[in-house]
Amino acid sequence: MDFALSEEQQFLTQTVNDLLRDQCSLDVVRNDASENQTKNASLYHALTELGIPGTLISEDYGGVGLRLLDAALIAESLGGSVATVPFIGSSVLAPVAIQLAGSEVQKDTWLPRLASGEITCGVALGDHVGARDNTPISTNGATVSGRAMFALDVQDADVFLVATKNCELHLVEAGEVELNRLFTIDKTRSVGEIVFDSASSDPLLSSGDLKGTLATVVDAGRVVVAADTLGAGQAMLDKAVAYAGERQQFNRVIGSFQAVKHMCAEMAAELEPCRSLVWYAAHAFDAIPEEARLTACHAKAHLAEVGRFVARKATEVHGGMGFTDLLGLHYWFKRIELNRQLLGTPEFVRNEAAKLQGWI
Amino acid sequence: MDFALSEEQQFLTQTVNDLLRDQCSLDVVRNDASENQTKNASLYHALTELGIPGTLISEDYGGVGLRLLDAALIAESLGGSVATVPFIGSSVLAPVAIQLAGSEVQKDTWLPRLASGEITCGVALGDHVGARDNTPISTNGATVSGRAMFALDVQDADVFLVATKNCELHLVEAGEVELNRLFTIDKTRSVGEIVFDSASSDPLLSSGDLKGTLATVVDAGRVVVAADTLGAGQAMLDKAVAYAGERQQFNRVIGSFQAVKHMCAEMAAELEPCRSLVWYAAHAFDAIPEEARLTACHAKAHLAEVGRFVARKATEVHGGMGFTDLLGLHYWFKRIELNRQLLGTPEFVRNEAAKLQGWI
Amino acid sequence: MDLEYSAEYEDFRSELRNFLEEHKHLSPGAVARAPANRESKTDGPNPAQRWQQLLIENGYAARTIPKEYGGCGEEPDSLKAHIIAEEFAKARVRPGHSGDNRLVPTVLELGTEEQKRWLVPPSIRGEMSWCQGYSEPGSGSDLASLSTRAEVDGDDFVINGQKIWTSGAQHADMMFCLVRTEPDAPKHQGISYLVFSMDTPGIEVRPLVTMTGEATFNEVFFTDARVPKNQIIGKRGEGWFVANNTLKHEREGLGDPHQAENRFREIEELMQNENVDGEPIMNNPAHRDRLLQLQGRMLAMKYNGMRVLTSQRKHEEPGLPRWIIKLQGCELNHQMAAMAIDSLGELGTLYHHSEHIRAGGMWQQRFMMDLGLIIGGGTAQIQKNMIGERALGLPKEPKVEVKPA
Amino acid sequence: MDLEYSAEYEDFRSELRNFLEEHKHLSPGAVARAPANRESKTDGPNPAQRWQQLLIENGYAARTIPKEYGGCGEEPDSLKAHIIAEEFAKARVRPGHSGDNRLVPTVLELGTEEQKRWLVPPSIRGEMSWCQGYSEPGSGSDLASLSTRAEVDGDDFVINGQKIWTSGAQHADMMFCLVRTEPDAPKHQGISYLVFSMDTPGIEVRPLVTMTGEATFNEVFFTDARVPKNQIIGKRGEGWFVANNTLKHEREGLGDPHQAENRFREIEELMQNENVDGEPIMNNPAHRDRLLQLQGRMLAMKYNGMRVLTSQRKHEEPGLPRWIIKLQGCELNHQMAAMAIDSLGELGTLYHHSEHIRAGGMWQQRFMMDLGLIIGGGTAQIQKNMIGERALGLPKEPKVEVKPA
Repeated sequence: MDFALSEEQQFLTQTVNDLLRDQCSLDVVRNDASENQTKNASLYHALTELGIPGTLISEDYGGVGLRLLDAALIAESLGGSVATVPFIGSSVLAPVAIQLAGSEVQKDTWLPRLASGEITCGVALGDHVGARDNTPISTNGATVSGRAMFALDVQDADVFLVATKNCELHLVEAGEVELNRLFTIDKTRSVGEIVFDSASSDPLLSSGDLKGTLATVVDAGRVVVAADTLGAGQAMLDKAVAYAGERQQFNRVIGSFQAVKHMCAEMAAELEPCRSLVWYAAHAFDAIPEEARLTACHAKAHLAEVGRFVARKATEVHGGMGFTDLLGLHYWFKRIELNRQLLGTPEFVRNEAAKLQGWI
Repeated sequence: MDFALSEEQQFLTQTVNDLLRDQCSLDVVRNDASENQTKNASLYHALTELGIPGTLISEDYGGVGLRLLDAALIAESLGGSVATVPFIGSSVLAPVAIQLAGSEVQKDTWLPRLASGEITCGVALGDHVGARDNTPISTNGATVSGRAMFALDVQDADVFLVATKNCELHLVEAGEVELNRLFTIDKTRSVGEIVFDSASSDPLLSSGDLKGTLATVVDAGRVVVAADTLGAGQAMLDKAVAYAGERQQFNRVIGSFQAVKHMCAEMAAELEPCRSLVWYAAHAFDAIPEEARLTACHAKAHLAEVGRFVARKATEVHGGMGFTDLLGLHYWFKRIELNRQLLGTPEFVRNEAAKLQGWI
Repeated sequence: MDLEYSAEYEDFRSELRNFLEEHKHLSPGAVARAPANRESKTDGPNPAQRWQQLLIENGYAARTIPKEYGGCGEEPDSLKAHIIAEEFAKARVRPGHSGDNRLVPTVLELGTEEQKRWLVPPSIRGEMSWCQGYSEPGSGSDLASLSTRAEVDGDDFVINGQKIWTSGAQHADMMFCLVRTEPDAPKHQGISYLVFSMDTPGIEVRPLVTMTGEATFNEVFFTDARVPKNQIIGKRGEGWFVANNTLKHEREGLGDPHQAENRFREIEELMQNENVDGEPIMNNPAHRDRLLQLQGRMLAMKYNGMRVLTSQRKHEEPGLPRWIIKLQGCELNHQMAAMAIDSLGELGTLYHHSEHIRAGGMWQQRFMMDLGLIIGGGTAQIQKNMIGERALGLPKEPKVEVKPA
Repeated sequence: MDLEYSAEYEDFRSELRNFLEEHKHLSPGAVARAPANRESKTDGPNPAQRWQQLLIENGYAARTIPKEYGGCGEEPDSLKAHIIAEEFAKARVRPGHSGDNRLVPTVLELGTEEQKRWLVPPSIRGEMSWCQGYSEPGSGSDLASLSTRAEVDGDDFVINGQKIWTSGAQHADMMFCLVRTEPDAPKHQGISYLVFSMDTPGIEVRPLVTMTGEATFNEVFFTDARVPKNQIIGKRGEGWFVANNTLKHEREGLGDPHQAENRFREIEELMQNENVDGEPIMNNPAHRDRLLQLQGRMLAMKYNGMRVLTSQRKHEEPGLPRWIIKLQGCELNHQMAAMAIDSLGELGTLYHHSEHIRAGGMWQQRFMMDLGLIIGGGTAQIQKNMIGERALGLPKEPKVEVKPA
């Protein structure tokens, strides 16, 4: 019984954090944001050198062969630095899907290039996480048609993984689709609308347990999005505590006022158990299949709620400075707000959790 | 445009409050509670002298002929003193129903005796406000059968007003029914289960707009329950502010600590707009029929939520003393908690509000 | 309790409606009041100024400003003021103003006769626009600790320091400003209230971008900016008390209950029109219950606003119902924006040009702007202090001795 | 990350299961631990004491208490402790104890050899039960301001004053108690920690009824109660530091995550079985969404508990995950009780004998009791101070000078 990170995991986190501290300062984020750059080439290259894109890819295909908990730790670090690189789509959803559903040929074709960072993959699951303006994605043999909203990691993607309305999974090369980038509040991540018009595809999975496979892919994504929010929330809390310990008003450090101190305490009290929830959900994905789906739903939904609470309170602790662009606090705020809605809103995901438990 | 209480209304409130301060001290309430007494004879007599039971009864039938806003003000005062007397059932629901639906003979028979305080009336609307363990109430001509839960003002009631499953209204004399008192957390009010077994009735309304009439009766009750919560909540807030201004810890009056001060401020900020909501809902019942039902629902539901918040925070401000029986704070706490569930829980009532607005 | 308007007010309202019907084509755009352009001053009255003049002539702007200073000289009548606000909003016509709702009442109450004649008439005519120089980077909640200094040199004050959160500074003709003139006095007694032209040499305005991505505020830097000594309102060292007068007028504007009701209606419509998986959001009972909870809060605040209005009309101090408006009103607006965003789901995160964007990203903009309002003009924490201390009578925090900076 | 138990622990668990299977019939009732009855002391070991003795002999109670004081003398192993708690709860068998989880560790750490031999063995055997004399009517959150005095007279301390919130005082054999022995010292340095029999003349116990209607607490009055001077733990004036040791042990017990999970399951069942208008409450989507939100919180707290357990096992300071347990755990329990009450609607308000009452009114009782727990043992406000100051490192409030009372 050891509910804690291993030494290797602590080292991984430390390594990624060190790299991000060097190469993903607020100035870098700010500059990328001003240029609508969501795939910072040098940062992505540095992460690639560490093997980050191959975290979840088996060593047989050139990856590092780690588990979802490790990916969640990386996502936490990336969220903590509001890093402008692809990850959730290209390094989590796509590798999980290809390894679960792909043929040997498909694994050989795609995984080594994803692991090395040579290519990135956008991922479009819009039909399955609360469809909005989407046109349902349909297939006709090895072609795909339809319109997918809020595909992830689309900027400069070389290939797209798309889930069809009936839960098939297809890989479509970038040249086959029309990509419209979507500009959200969060300038650090890339989402887009992908238009498939009889696009030729490499069908990953078109028979067998289509629904179950897709659901597992979504589970992985939800845990990792939750981890990203955890990291961003922790960063906001840390900044709020630091600011409260420095800023003076009325001849006192504001953190000595109960109003401010208690806001910090409430943030910490809400956020700290979330860390355990994310760990557990990730570990369940890796090792306790019967609990994986429910804990993924709860991690996604609960982090969405706590994330919003922390983002708001941390901004309040900073007073007017939190509202300006000067400290850049809003990058974290907006990342948390985007995460809330990705891969199923909290309301949507809780409803799934109700179904899973047979309550409806 | 004058959204305020008239001088007469201010005088009414003052008069009732003065009487309650004299005759409904905490000791009186405590004593009544220990004896399961929910109809304090001398207090009820004194209120009768003021004409309180006849508030809503036309002067033609010996009442005072006031409006629902006046009844709401009285309920607010009664809630503020956790008064152990019948009101919502016997002096609001019953008079409203009889005046809306009764024949001249029925009005002549019942209203003067209700107005004078000679008799009181228990009211059973259980089938229409979220039926629980009820057996539906059915009729066969002038007899009533079934089991009604959570009838109001049942102790020593001389007659019962009951709504049948199909929205008929019947008056049944006490001798015709079996009454099982229900002992809730709130020892200041009387609720009970009434068993009708082919009980002879005086049918008040058995044709025409049955549903509409019943709904209007319920509206009146909801506004008045909300007003009772408002009064109880205000009393708890006042006590919390007074305690925070006296109690010392760490060489300071605790109200000078932001943690305590802000709890008081939050209570006040939540509760104060409720006063306007109750006033408006009562006035809408009296004068703006097209807004009456929706505002009654919102008054009931919103006061339930704010009431619980205030009850809890006011208890917290009192620290351990709030948790003991010594200050008797819990009488208000429990009155608010009972009110929350009466005549439709907040969730149930909001759902009605959704239907009213055509949202479902 | 009488929610009808008496004949006098019904007449007033219908006259106003007729006026608006007849003249609204002269109104310079229905959108938010565009700031007067300082460059165009020499070209005679611009359309906005002509519109303001027409409103004053008809008694719909600067109503209570005395005639000798260019206003209508009417008795204060909060009900008429309310009707004016309501009807202009309904007609979507740009309302008039009273010069500046912070500066003008302050000058009228505390300025010299000369200052009134100098400042009030052009402000009312829209020829002299204002910005407020109060907050500083080091002085937010603790405004009285401000450190921008004004030292006397000959006939002038010489100002050095920095202000922040100065909305409209890039367009304003004038600033009213708090400066420290007696650095050795206790902090509340060392402040003076100056007015001066934004063209004064030594003033630099830099836009301040906020989390919404817009530069609605500015920083203003002073380097030896010289202001004649007679441009002080009130006496030296009394600026804090002059400023409190200004703050009082500003605070009332926030958390307007009609704004909340309009916003609620927009969300209701949104939830009826937006679909998830082909179902209108309104069919989702969890979302619907949340909307209903917000409706209850919104109605309570709306009626609370009517109660405040009635008090004002009777020249009574509204007390608690007014003290809570900013805290509760801003929070309600923020919560409503959150509800709209959540109803929109992923689409609710769109913020820049897209064919899928709803209402141009307005809900996100409001969500953030409301958080700014929760913080600005007295943070929620300061509001709670005020409610606790001034409305409920709880004691202040014990004072902490000033430590040397 | 490895949630499996190693063979050693699996063996330990199955031995324990076997033990329980074999001996549970000897357990004195499955309900909460009944207080030892002071009257029955002379009649030899009662069933509870015999059960405790059996548990000690088998290593399932008083595990880490040294053998010379009557315990098992095992190394601390929080995982085994956890397994014991889990298996006893699962089997619904009354668990053993370690004398008193506040007093015994304190005596072992800070008492004299003589005191250890006097107090620990009978406490462990269940022959000496304890109550805590800390809080006073005037000293709640500010415990160190306590004013119950103990003056030296010959070989005794003579105690005068009043304690409150003394749970179990009516049944306990002994009290550990904070008294002021040096009235002129600074408040934290004038306190001593005494232990004495509740039979001491001059002690009066009065039950204290709470909002639940039950008298779970007492007031204890001291009038010239004499306690021998050698019944002090630690030195004179060091009682505050001795007491902090006790408080540390008490705090851990609150907000047990398993309790929250069990409560959650009860509500789930309730919502599936209770009907409104003939429909199970679980079919009401607004209620269901609320239940799901609580489930998310509950799971987060459950896993947080596992994290704390792991830290303890590794003899690491758990830090924030432990600091927040009381605040979040009590609040979660309170919210779950509220959810149950609201699901029950009107029926949820029943509190006394009725054929319609559900679970004997337990949910209301818990709802109120949880509020008491939110307040007691360090109010939520004090908890937030501690989290802010000790876990996050924010500065304390500036000290206010003592004014003469």
